[in-house]
Amino acid sequence: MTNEEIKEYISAHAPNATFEETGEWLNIIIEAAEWKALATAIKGNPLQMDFVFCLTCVDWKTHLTMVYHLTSTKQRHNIVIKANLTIDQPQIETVAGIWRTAEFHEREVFEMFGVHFSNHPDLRKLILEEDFKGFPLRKDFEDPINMIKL
Amino acid sequence: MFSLEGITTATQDWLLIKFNPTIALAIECVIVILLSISLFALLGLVLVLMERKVAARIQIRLGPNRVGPGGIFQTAADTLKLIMKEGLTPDTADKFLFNLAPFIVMMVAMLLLAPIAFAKNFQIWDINIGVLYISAISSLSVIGILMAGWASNNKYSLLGAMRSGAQIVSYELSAGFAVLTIVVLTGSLQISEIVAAQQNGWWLFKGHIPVIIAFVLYIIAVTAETNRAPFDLAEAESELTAGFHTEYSGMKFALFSLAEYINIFIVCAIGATLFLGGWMPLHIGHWEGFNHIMDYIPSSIWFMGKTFFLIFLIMWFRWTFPRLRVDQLLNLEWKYLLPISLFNLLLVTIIAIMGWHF
Amino acid sequence: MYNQTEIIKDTTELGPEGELVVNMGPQHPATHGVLHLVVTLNGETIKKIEPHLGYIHRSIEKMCESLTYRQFIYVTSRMDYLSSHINNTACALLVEKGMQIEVPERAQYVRTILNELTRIASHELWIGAMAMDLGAFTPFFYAFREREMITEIMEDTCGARLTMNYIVPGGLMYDIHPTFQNKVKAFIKQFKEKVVEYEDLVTNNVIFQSRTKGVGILSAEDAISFGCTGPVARASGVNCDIRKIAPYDVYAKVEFDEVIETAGDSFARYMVRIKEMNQSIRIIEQLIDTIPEGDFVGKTKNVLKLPKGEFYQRVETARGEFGVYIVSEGGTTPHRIKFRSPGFSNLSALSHMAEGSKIGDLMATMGTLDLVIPDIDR
Amino acid sequence: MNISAIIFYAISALILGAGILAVTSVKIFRSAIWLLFSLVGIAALYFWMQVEFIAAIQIVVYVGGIVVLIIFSIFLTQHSGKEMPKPTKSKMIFSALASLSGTAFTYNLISHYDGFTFNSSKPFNTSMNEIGTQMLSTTNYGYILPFELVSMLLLAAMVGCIVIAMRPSSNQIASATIMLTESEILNKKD
Repeated sequence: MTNEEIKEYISAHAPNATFEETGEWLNIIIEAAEWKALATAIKGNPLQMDFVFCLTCVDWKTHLTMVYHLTSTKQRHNIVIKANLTIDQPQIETVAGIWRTAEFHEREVFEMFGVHFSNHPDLRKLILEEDFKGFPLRKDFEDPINMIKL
Repeated sequence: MFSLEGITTATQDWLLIKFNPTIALAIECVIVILLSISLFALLGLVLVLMERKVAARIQIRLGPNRVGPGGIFQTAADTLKLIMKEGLTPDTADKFLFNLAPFIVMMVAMLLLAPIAFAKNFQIWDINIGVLYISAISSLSVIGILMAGWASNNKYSLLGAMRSGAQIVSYELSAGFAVLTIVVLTGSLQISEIVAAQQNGWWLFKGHIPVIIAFVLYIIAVTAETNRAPFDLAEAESELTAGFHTEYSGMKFALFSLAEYINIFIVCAIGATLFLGGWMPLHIGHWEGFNHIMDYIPSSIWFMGKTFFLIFLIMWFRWTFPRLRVDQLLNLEWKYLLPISLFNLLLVTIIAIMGWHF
Repeated sequence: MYNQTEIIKDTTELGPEGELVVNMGPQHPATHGVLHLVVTLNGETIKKIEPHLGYIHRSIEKMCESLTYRQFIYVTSRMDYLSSHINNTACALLVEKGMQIEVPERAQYVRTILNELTRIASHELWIGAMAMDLGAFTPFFYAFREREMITEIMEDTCGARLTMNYIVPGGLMYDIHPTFQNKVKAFIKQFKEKVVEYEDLVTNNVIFQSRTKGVGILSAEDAISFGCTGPVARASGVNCDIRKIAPYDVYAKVEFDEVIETAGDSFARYMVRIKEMNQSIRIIEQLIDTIPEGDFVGKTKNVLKLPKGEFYQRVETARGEFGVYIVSEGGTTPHRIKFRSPGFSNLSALSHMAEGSKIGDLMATMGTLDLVIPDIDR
Repeated sequence: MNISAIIFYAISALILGAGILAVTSVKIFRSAIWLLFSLVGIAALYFWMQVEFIAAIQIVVYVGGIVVLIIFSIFLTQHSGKEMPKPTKSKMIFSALASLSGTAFTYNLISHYDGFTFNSSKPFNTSMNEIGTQMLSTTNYGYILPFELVSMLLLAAMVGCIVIAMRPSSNQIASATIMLTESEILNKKD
């Protein structure tokens, strides 16, 4: 499937999506609210995006961006989906029910960036202690005791 | 010729001359106790070293080689370390039972030493129910393990104890049946008579196929009964860290591992007595010259040689096989070994009645 | 749900339905590191497994944000330390892709050979550790005998035995040792002889087979859904070898088969790794005599600056797909860096695979997942 | 008082002491262990009387079998280390009465045989052959009928066990094992 066809299909399911083709793979920037519906749509035919090989978040100081790298194990096309979130109340729908690997990755993003995944089955800290304060991978995180500045 | 029998009778005569019979008996008891304790200590050291050396050979390495020539004092040094170590007792443990358990296991192992014939006419107690005594007393050792597992108040220990209980209780059956085949052939439970019956050939050769089956069953069953790999589920270190002795340290731990090795020695000694003729030398038919040469080797050496051969066999198993799973372990006993041993016992009974053995 | 601190205290009492809650780890012989699994048991049967991570989390991603593009490669050796060379390759490839640096062919050949040697070394260690999990100690020493030859080759080549750090953006740090080719050939010869021993000792062992066959089954759909990669996914019949999908270095030039098994159980995962070692030998054999002469490092600037944008590089480590994702703002350090580690995704499938099986099966399943804890915790 | 009598009193003290501890202990697992010691003491008494076969059977059946079963059932049902509630007054009174009447009954039985004088003139015949023949003989004083009846009973119990334990758990296997061991040993002896 070519990028044009993918674009067409995604536009049909997420009208507000914008595209970016400068990088290696097709980047799709969507609204956070559209994500769950789009995820369900691209998982099935004809795109068959059944494999999330990377799920992470980027802190831009003004806003957060969720980044999903998806591929299809059957058709071998890769796409990158991005959704911008506000820094004060980052919230996005979980996709743990669609790709089960998202459950652990979302938990990691939750504790490292403070993104709240609504309807996540088990949204708890995975790596840090329960009572840890702050979100370590955010740019404004400071830990005067354990962090060494270069 | 040098003989242990002469020493014992001489000692007894001397004691009876010097003291009245009761005191002489008491002194004999003390001597026997001291001797068996020192035998224990020695066996522990030797067997642990042997295990490490055998393991090393199998695993293409050298094993202990720093303390003493060829590392022979390594286990002594280890024992010294264990004695110096603090014997921790967990806070929430049942302290009385926790501290009692290693001694129970140890005492059971000691009691088992009584009817073993170490050499010609050299036996602590030639009890007339010999092998029954052994199977009765050895069923006690599970109590010590259950006690240790429960009193530690640790879940790994408890799981280990449960496994060990199910395992020992199951495999006692096969071991018992294997022993019974020889009892049926000999017509006696007494160790000295069983050995005497092998004057003209070991049961392993005389009793042909059914005894060979029984021997294989016996080796498998006692490997399981002594909690050795591949049946070491009670202390499966990759699953239960150390099973029933997870919480033990220092000398209390050492007692458990010492008891394990003593138990191996005892089951192998019994195996050697039942199937390989105990202290009887190897005799072949009418080769008078050969038999005569064999007779020159002291009986204690024959006994020890056979026992250590079986011990080596069991060690070889440990360093070759992966561990079984708990349900596979019970399946093996209940679905395979037990029916085979029942059938085998019937076969032996027929052979014994018809006199088909040599 | 249980609170983490509560769980550690609560080791004496039974759960609400009479089930045992056992803390497997952080110190446990079978977790091979500081992995903490909270296992809920019903007798011997596993009801639930909950991993607790972070005991050696060093926040490498945060550290990398203040390291330059030359420096950050060395940190990645400390993640999956058994595939350190492959991790380094991934980072170098990403920088080379971003800055369009030409890599000399000689460097590419050597990288590929070393990648495959690393893979074999990792699988060798895995065989030993896995057999140990199942209670057999001896294969460990047999496996380490061959692994030792590889680590010696590595030591000659780059001075280190575990964390290689041999790769710089643009090629290699030094040229290969003069004895490199001979030693690798000697290793291939020895390995081909000795792999028969593993087959005798482990593969054909009845107890080993009964412990692993039909244990910890992972279907192809689940493998994809859980994001499993590497031998774990290939044992379930998923084509996911990055060396085939998106070839890097000289993988496109060599002939090798992607090893696929379909059973999806622990034994299949074991067989995949054994066969993969043979494929790695095949790759090395094709390359070792044809290493081209020339430079070992391409022309690069002293200060590397990645252009503004996002870059992603996937490689196939011994454990599966390793990904580096860099968001650059054009400076000397990355704005955000993300390492997609194979172990993290593979671990997430553990609970699904082991539920309903016995404790002994958990060891077989966990052993064949080949978890390296620093790789999971990063 | 000769050494034999001293040993007898020592063993009796062990049996009684362990027995009292078994009923007074507040920890159920400890009770089982004290019971075990008491039973081992009885086996020791048999050894003292030189009836080794009975002693060995005592250990196999009671110590190796019954107590292990009891311990297993404690493992499977009780919470670790919990203390049992103190028994009520009425319970204590009834148990005291029961043990008193038991003592009186036993005393009554023993007192028929010229008080408590120990008569060693009648030695036991404890050879294995004798026991085996007696057990399986059909003539006077032969025990073939009760022996076979007991075997049937044990077989029925075992079948019952297996039927109940359609999903076999280890303790039921254990109980079946023990029963089987006993019956087989008795059957095959001699």
